Amino acid sequence: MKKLIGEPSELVSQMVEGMVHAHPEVYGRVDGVNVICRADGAKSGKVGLVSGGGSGHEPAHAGYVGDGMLDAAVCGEVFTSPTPDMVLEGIKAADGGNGVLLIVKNYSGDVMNFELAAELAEGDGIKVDHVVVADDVAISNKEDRRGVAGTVFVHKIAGAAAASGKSLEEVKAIAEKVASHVRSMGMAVEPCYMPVSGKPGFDLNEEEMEIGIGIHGERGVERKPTSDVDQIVDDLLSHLKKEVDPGEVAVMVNGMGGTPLSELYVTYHFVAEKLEAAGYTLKRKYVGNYMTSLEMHGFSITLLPLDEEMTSYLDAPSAALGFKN
Amino acid sequence: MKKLIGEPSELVSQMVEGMVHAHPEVYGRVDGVNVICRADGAKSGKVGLVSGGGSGHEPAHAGYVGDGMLDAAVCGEVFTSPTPDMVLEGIKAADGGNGVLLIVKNYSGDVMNFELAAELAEGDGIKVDHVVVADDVAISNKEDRRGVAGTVFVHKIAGAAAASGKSLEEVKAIAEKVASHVRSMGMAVEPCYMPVSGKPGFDLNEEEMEIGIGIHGERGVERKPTSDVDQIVDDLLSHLKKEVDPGEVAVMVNGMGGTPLSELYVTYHFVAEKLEAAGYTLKRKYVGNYMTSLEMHGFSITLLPLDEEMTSYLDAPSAALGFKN
Amino acid sequence: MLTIDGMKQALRDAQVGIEEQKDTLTDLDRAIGDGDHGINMSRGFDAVSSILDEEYDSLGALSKKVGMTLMSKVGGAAGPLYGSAFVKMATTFGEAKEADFTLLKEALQEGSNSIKARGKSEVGQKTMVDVWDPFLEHVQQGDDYQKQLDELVQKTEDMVATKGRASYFGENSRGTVDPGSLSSSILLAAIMKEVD
Amino acid sequence: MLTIDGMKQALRDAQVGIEEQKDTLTDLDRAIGDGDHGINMSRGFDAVSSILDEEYDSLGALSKKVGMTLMSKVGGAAGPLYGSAFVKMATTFGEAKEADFTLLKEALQEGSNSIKARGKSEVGQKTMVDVWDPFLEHVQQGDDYQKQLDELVQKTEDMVATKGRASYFGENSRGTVDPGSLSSSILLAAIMKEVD
Ligand SMILES: Nc1ncnc2c1ncn2[C@@H]1O[C@H](COP(=O)(O)OP(=O)(O)O)[C@@H](O)[C@H]1O
Ligand SMILES: Nc1ncnc2c1ncn2[C@@H]1O[C@H](COP(=O)(O)OP(=O)(O)O)[C@@H](O)[C@H]1O
Ligand SMILES: [Mg+2]
Ligand SMILES: [Mg+2]
Ligand SMILES: [Mg+2]
Ligand SMILES: [Mg+2]
Repeated sequence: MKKLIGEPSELVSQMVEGMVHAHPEVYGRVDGVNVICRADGAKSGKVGLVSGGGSGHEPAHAGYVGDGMLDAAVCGEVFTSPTPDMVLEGIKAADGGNGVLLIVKNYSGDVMNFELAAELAEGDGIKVDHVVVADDVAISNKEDRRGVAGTVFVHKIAGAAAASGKSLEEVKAIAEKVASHVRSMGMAVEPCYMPVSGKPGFDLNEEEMEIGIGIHGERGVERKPTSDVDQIVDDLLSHLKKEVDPGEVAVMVNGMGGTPLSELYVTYHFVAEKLEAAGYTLKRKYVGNYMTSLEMHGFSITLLPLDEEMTSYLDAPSAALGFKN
Repeated sequence: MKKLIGEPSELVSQMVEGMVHAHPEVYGRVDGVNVICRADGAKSGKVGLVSGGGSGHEPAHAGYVGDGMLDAAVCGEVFTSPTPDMVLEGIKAADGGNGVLLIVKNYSGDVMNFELAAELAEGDGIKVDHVVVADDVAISNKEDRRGVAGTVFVHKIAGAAAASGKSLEEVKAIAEKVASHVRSMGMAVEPCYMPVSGKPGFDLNEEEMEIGIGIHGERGVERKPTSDVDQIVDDLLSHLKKEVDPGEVAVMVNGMGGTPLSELYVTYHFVAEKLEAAGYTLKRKYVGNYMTSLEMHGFSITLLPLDEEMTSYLDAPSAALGFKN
Repeated sequence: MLTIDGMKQALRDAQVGIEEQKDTLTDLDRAIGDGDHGINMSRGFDAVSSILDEEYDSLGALSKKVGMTLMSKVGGAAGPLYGSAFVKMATTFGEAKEADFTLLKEALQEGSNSIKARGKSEVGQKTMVDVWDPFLEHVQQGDDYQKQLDELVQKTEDMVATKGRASYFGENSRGTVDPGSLSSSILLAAIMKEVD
Repeated sequence: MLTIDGMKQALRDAQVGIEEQKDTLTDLDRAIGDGDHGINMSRGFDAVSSILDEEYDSLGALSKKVGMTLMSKVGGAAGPLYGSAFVKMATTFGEAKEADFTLLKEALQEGSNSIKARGKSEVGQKTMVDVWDPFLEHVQQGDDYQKQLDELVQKTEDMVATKGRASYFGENSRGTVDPGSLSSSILLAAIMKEVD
């Protein structure tokens, strides 16, 4: 395991410092905690949007902080949900007096820590609600599904709704609409390595790959012999097509962090070809690293069925470095 | 070696197809060749800008095609200079009647192929000139220096100059000013793998890293035991500081393709700290994947001393997907 | 009798135990989770050990501080679960400066319930609940606590997870001990040792 | 006498030779370059072999077509170098339908000069020039061409590169044969075989 880091326990705070130093026009930092907020502070009257989770998913979530998307991102230790006190700082930094919506990926840890923070914030007189994203179709039981790359669409669309002046209830409603329709599935040919322990998330030999991975170095739900990306795309799409009907969709081919962009575009080439042949219209397309898992080599495909409202929010301006519009 | 690709010999054309399909509002493709041009075609009266080289450096170079930057990118086979006939197609696609400037990275192959293309284009009555970028201080002999991540600053600044209506001579002059001042140096802890042969660019054991790598999987000029990124940054900066004096600079921490963004920001954190302590003012900062080497895990640091003119061109608008401004 | 100093000693022992088993906890979590449980617990109990030099008026005050510390240092799923367990125990302990077996057991039972409530979990899902709940249901003063706990931990090996990250592996989660059950047994054993 | 058919045969043999040595060429380039020389040459000679079924009026016409094909298929540094060598040879061959040893040698010498001009390179820099130039300077009809070429290739092993990618390695470029010199020897041997 080789990491380009200093002291592993300082990784997250050094990363956050680096981000804020590099982009002071976009980012501020809540003093003393690993919480990134907007450089210009909470916007008075606007519903605040907070997301976060473990670190290691960059550009998620700090990359989505900026005018038109999130107001704060809470950066936990690598692959470890942030604690309630940290999330509370994020909520305070995002609060513009009109309530705060938390966008939470569906993991026991994240849900519990964000809920605890919401309770603390309510105690401080801040109106808080939350939406849970569970888009990973690799898990068959819907309640247990993980929140993965589809979360970025929730950020973008809810962010644009909040920026347009919608109320907390309205922003929550559109966020839930996205969350309930978006579907993703991922795979990897190489694992990622945990910075503190130095260990890979799983061991794979040269001829194997993992299908249905999570974004925390977890093994997939199935291990298979490696194959052309053409067939891998067939495999992932066969699951996604069961839950998203043909029609107008936004598609995202998301890199897991260690995947060359060339491979993502080759992958996208096959995704587009197959989806169009199956009657889908790719109305919006996103190819790149959006929700990663350190240096994992792999990708995920996300589909979001679109209507007018979601499309216009997707297209709305955004100053977030990870989703410039 | 595990690659997320289909037939290796189709890699570049499938990637190009994927890019154009995903971003039809930005990209067009010259029929039948791996050349990406602007969706809206050459801009009449504007000096055309063409770059390119071997593929495998994505987002370079297609990611820099767009209003305010390049007009065409010529995508050779992976790590192999494109051929003169391909470059000629790029020149034709970029020609708005006021001459075309080629931005060439300093490799025998690139220089020869682009020069041959320029000769062919002149034969077709197109005014062509070129600038060679040789920013890699890992090579001591200046004439032999490779063109690496600093090339992106040449694209951006020359692109903005061309967009502002400057003549071929003027655009070339500013491009040469950037090229003559920009300096870079890179390193890697893991090699990349050639898609056709499946072989790594070099073999490293668990305790080694390469200092002074190129962007084609080449070994570095020095092999060392791995260390904290803190010390690695010291090492690279010691070379760069010899050639760039303290003052106002643009700095780029560029990922080699397989480096997590978290590591790039930790790296940047140390770069910024050390440069500021040494009297440099980081006027503009760029952190991300700009000029990669497939899935290589490593980074490069680029410094460009800034004046008013270069700064304003760096800040000028750009629609290029790899450098949105 | 469990005194304030006894509780402090238990927490110090727990820290040592966690540190010793850090890699095992991480490896278990690596197999059926995300490989951070040892790291999370070690960070949390490190922080706990640094608050033990302070003075506390009551078992309640100490437990509350431990709970808040775990909550804000462990992160992940284990943080809020262990954190709320101690916060809940604090309510039961109240102003008491020491606890007999009955009071301790009652406090731990409240802690266990709080874990189930916060985690929306129950016995049989291959989580730390499978140690806390049956242990507290059956334990009698003077039992071989360690043996009982070891057996409960071992029993999770053959379970299929339906809560937490291990549930993503479905049938494949069988065959590995739940990491949270092991860290729970370390903690509970350390506390029980001090009550006798 | 080298006839048009002889030249075609030479190019077919060169293709076979390149294919056989593809991995060696790539490995040499991997050691002191970027690991694509075998791939580039194989792609180029594949394309060349597919234009050999056409009819050509002269050695010049054939050579020109071969040069253009290599130029547009090989890429990298080798593409323009081999390409311009054949284009230049075409000028020397002109309308001739066959070439004796003297004409062939003259054409190859022009090709060699064109490589040096295009590559701004000279003898001693550990490139293909170290095969072309000395070979054509000394070769006499009836010599053991293969042996001479092999020796020249071998001599590049001990050189330090000052042109092309291998120059980045400085002193470390010593100890590996230059890949371009090996591909050159394959090509030149195949052509020389047909003139006798
Ligand atoms: N909903 C839950 N209820 C009870 N215990 C849980 C629950 N979710 C997880 N756990 C426990 O937490 C342990 C994992 O903790 P940890 O690895 O620190 O957090 P994370 O799973 O967020 O990485 C599991 O082994 C399990 O015992
Ligand atoms: N300037 C030059 N002059 C002569 N020969 C050169 C020059 N540059 C490279 N070569 C030859 O080309 C070979 C490398 O070709 P190839 O690997 O196909 O291209 P690239 O170096 O662009 O990857 C070298 O082994 C060397 O013999
Ligand atoms: Mg975790
Ligand atoms: Mg090459
Ligand atoms: Mg865990
Ligand atoms: Mg090469």
